[in-house]
Amino acid sequence: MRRAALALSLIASPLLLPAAAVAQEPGVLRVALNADIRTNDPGVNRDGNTDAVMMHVLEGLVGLTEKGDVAPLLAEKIDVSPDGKAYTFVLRDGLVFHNGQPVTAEDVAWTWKRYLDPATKWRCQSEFGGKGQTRIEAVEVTGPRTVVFRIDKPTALFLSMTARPDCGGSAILHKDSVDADGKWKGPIATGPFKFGEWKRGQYVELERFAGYRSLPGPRDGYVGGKKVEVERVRFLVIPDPAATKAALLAGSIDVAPDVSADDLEELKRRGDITVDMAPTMSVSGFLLQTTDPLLQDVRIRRAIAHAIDTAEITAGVTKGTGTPNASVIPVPSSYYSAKQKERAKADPALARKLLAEAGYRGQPIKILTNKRYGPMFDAAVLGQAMLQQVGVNAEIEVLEWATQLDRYLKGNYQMMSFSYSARLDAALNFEMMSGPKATQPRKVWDNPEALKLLSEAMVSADRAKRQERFDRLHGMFLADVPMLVLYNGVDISATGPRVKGYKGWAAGQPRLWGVTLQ
Amino acid sequence: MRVRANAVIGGTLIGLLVAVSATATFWTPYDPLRINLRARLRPPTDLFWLGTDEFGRDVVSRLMAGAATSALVALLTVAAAVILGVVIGVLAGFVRGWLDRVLMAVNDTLLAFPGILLALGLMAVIGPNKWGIILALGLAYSPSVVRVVRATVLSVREREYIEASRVIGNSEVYTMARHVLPNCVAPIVVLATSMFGWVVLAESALSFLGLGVPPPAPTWGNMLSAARPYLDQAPWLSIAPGLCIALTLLGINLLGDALRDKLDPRMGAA
Amino acid sequence: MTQAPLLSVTDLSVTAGDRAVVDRVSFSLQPGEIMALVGESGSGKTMAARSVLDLLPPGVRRSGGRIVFDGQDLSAMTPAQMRAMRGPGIGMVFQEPMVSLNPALSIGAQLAEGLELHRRLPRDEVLRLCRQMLARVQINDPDRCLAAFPHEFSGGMRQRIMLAAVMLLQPKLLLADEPTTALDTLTQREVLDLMVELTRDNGTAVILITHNLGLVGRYAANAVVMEQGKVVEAGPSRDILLRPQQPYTQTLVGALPRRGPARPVPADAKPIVSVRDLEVVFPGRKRMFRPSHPVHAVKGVSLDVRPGEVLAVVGGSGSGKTTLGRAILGLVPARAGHIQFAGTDIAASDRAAMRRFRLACQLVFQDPYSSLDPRMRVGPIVAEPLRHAEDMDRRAREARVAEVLEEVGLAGFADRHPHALSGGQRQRVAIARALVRRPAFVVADEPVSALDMTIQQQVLTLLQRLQEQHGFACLFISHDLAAVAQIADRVAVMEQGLVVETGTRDAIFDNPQHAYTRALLEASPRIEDLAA
Amino acid sequence: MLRYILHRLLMTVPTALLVALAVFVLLRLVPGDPAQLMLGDTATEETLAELRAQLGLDQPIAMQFLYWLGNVAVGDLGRSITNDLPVLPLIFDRFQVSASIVIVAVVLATLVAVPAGMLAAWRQNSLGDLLIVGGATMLLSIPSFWLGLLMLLFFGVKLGWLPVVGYVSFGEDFGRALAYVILPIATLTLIEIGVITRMARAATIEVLRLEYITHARAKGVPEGRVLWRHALPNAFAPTWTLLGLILGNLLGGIAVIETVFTLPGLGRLLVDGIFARDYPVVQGCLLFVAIMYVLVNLLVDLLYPVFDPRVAAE
Repeated sequence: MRRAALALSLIASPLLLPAAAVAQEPGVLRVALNADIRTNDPGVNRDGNTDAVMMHVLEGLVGLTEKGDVAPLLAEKIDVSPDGKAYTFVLRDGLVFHNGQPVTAEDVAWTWKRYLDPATKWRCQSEFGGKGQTRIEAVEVTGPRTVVFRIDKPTALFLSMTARPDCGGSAILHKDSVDADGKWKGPIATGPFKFGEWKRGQYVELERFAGYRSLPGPRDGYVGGKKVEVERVRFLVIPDPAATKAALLAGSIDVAPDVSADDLEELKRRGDITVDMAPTMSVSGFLLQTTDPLLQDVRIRRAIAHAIDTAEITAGVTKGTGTPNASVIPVPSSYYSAKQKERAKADPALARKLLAEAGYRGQPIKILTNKRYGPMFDAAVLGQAMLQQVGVNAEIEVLEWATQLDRYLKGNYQMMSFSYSARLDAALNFEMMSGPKATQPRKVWDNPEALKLLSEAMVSADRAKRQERFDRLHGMFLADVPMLVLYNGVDISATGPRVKGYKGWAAGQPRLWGVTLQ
Repeated sequence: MRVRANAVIGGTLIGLLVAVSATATFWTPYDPLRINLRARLRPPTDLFWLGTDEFGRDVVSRLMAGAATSALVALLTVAAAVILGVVIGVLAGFVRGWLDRVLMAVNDTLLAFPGILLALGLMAVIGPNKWGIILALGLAYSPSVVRVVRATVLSVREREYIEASRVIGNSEVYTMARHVLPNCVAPIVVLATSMFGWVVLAESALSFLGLGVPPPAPTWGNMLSAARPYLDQAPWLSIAPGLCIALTLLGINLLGDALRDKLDPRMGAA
Repeated sequence: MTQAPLLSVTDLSVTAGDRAVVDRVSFSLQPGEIMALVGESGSGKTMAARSVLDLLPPGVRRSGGRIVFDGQDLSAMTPAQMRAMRGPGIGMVFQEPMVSLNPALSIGAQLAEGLELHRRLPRDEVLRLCRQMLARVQINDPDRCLAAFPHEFSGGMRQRIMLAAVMLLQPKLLLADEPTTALDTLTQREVLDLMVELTRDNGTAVILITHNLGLVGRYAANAVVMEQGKVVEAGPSRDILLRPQQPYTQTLVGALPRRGPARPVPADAKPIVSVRDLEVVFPGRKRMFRPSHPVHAVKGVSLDVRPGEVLAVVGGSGSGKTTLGRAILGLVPARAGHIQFAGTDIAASDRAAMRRFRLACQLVFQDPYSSLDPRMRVGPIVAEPLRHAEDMDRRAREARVAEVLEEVGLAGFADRHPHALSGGQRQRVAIARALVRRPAFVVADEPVSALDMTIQQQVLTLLQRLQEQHGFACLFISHDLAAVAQIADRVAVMEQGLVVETGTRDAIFDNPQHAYTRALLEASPRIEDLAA
Repeated sequence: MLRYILHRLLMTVPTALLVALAVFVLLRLVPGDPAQLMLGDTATEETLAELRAQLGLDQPIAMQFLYWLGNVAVGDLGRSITNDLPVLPLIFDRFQVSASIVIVAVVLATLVAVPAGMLAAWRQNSLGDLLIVGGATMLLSIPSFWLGLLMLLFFGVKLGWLPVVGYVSFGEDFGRALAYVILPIATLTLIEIGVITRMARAATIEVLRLEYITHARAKGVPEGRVLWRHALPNAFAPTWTLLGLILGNLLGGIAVIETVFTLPGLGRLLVDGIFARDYPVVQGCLLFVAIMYVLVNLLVDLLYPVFDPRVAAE
């Protein structure tokens, strides 16, 4: 009690002492990471944090731009054959690996041979091995800086696939990254940082790569100018968001790449913390199980769509930072057209009418959610309140994340607050949730007509034709309501007083080039 | 003197808890689940005595409802642990032999088992609700009851009145039920009292790790864990439930002390 | 008596809370004198003695009076002066040998402590003195003893060590608070004789606090009798014991068991319980990888108990007498031997016969505090054995309980809990419980040894009266020869698991054959000796 | 003596086996698996099956158990699924962190609590006793994580005296390591002080009533020495058992404290392992914790005769 009173008086005290300098090493940029990285082997056993760190070290032939499009990175020039089955890459001149060796076409061929070998356990091996969109039939070295990739059938997605951060950006590696037996040693790549000391469970350090040859121009996604202004970057593993915030306020870290919207106000108020917001390409909303005895009636699903006020829920969950969006195509995407902005109106009266028509008699509807991801939980709580207001007997069931994921993959739910991670192409956004439920229970939208439209959009490289297909798909999506998309996430990053030039972006991952320390 | 002071302060605190819990079942100032996004994180005012939380829900109402849930969970958990512990402890202590050894081996296993995993596993089987927590914590705490009961049984069975019961010609089962069990009541009551406190604490710790009674139903533990991000911004959110837990525990501990002193007068005022 | 007294206590009052436990007590003591402070529990004798050392338990304090020791007023002393007085000035020996030595410290450390504190002698001198003193109190191997811990010694040995520790400092006054109550008769004798020798050698005066009038007669020149905090009579021990003036003292002396005329017992009556070659072995604690050490408690005992007689089994602690009683009732498994009840053999395998036997037998325990279920009321406790009396209906049972309670003088106590009763009352409840089924055979295991003198007499008389009234046979187990003399028809003497002598009471007491019997009789103090 | 230790150690085998089996079954009962978690919303049926096969999760559970048990028998606890590290070194690594904090905290708490408890017992029912018991009861009643949070807020954020997150091992940089563990140790110490003080007080009260204390006083032993030399060894014996229990329980991981202070300890390894369904890590941790628990209690029992010679180790 005594203790609490003490704390109360302290917290209420207007006098906030400035954080003392706790072991601030000059030239070291300290960045929070909510979990340790898994490996430093590109695209093998990875997660979001692994990608976040490794994309500072790795570079592939192509990379993602700020808007999620594909652009050359190590390649200077890319030629596609008219039948869409041969891609010719020409490497930029003067590129060197972290060990000082020049980057050659042979290295590209060696790297890709390793990736395509199932023994490497490269996560994207199946994408290029025939099970996915396409199959790479050959990687041919045609000159010291020229490589030709031959694929079995044309696809609009080949380049974006190779740029995927979760594939390690299909980064080009030096042979010495593995030992004589082919066992992984550590990344010798071409990125602006070298992989430094890794204390498992504590921190990962990256060191500035002096020999890095940056592309010209300003910062642009994972391509563009990458000028490193600090000697070292240390990613500190801090699993707890509250602790991360505390660390930032105390000056124990410089960058918190992903802070909660809840803290926005407080951080802004302080003055010494810089907050940056960037819309991301993740897609959040409620999944509605169309095979559920109750929800298979489209009128009930539409009633739910009309009962929930997308704008208000977005404002509530993202604390005013997010943009409401009912389309599976995220707002930052170049395919986000005017048509995609359409959404069901919040109309409680209409919702009640639809419910009555469907003969709804107060059967409970369970919304699954979890506490690991605060926004999912918040959306569920708010959604429940809105549904209850139109007379839907909505209940919340909070599951542990692994359990909820299991239910998602098995399609075992009525309603679920869920979030899809960013996809690299608008077609993939539709692909992630559409498919036959009989064989793929995790799929949300099982509409044969939509699937046909989608497969056309997957192959075609014609932008206008694709846009038209996407717009038609969105219309059907709104009519079917297999999912109620609410908003795209916002990446809120906060930086301490020493940091200048940090900027978040649609991928939601930190970029520590172009960042200076004072 | 001290016994009385302990009993009075402890009794008052626990009485308050019971009264608040009872009141909360039919009345709270506001609906504890009612969301009002326009009134998020309001500091304490005369409208909301302890302010509002991140969804604009009234903290006083949630604390009251939470008291009811916390008390219920703790009570049922203690009941579960005691019932389980008494059955096994009496069996082990009275029958002895290989059954005792097997039961104690299982008991030691449970003792070495983290409550978290138990909670997770049981919630997976039973469903993520308070029954899962109750069963998990009940199972996690029963080994200590088993130990106390077994030790008491072993000591009581050496008393002469147990022998007297045999001399009279009473059967072992009757002797156990009539003479051994009733004499284990006092230590069990003392243990159960402190266990009530542990359970409140354990439930809040589980909530803190994301495994407690699932929200939105309020418990002090999950309110406290939900309040963590606002520790600085809305301190009342974490101080109020933390204080409630601390005061309840204080009450329980004082009451437990008073009870212990009463049952074992050597500890109390001479 | 012109010499100045060593200790004079004037108008000493001690209160616990607002209750006076010692009320204006005065007595004095000459150097070298042995004085007995006599009284029953609650008489305030211990508190009076402890006031001298200012070692009252928390909550109890001295509220008045003067204590002058060796010319100094103790009540005016500072705590430091008082501490300097304790040990070399006044020493104290305690009742319970099991808890009066610190279990965590070696004997050597505890012996040396007082010398180091008060005499500041060099280490080897301290050791020499300790060794010498241990030898003096007849400890066999003083060097080993110094390194040993208290738990390695028996009660008698510990009391000797205790005595050694206190006498090392050669105090002028020794307070001995019931120093031998917890010991058996023979050991008690040895320890007290040793104490008297030691104090005589050093010229130490002794206050012997005791409830045992026998000891007073044997060891103390003067006695002070206390009752409820007050001195009721003081004077030479002989006068007090033989010619008590005050009613209370008279009651106290009158409460001493006395041998009455022998009852005629038909020598050829068929025994109701007959024990042949009974052996009891306790397995000892089993340990993995190690052989256990079995304890042979009863080694081939044969006994007959005839209907309506009281057979006393006497012996020191560890003689196996209690185990014998338990084994006869089947509470302890016998390894070998037979028990016959009313002519039929009771084998543990024959459960029906065993049960019939059980229902006809009863046991009265030594400790009235642990033999009654604390959670039950007196009525149900006494009624419980009737559960198995199938021929009685509810009313008959109630009537029987009331009748038995009346018999033991506890009519109207049926609704009390045991903790609301005194020790004597509890023992009456235990007797009522044993007799409610009108058993043919009762084993009474030290039924009075935990009680105060006057209570002892009451309970003993009650038992005697009931036995005569109902005519049950009784196996009376006791170490107290005086009680045995009062109640027994025949006596069996046990030593180390064997019955060494059996005979009629008068034969055993007047003409003991076995050396052990003689030693027992010799060690047991009797007032009659004083008169002789 | 050696036989006794051997016997006790052998006795741990069934317990350890039971723990292992229970953990194995329980873990597999919980829905969700590491493959799903690693792939998340990008999982497809094919990638899931592939990953499961890679992780050996496609085998029947009984086979998985036997296989794991076989490896454990030769001292191989497997590799973590999440970060592909061998489990045993990982556990030892994390255990060092937990152990250093727990042991220091328990020792500190004992150093404060035992004298405080004895003092309270010595002057039972005095004002000092009241204050000590009241303080201990209050400490006992404060949830550890709440106390931790308040400390973090106060010393870390408001005053900025101490770093709020991270960990440096003592071998690396003693001074900095100290700065990181002060708050968690202080939190844990405060909490444990409550428990130990009360235990020490109760035990001392018991002891002070016994006659050997009066005997010591009757020999003229000063009060300080009575407490220190005569009461402490006896009063410490039950406290020592309690310490063993506390230590045994805490070494199993102070998950909550480690979460608040973001320490890479064993408790967090276990909790993270559970959430990530990192089977080898969870199984390894629990086995380790169970064995640790038994070992600590064995050690406590072996040292018990130091305080109470009556209980000679047999």
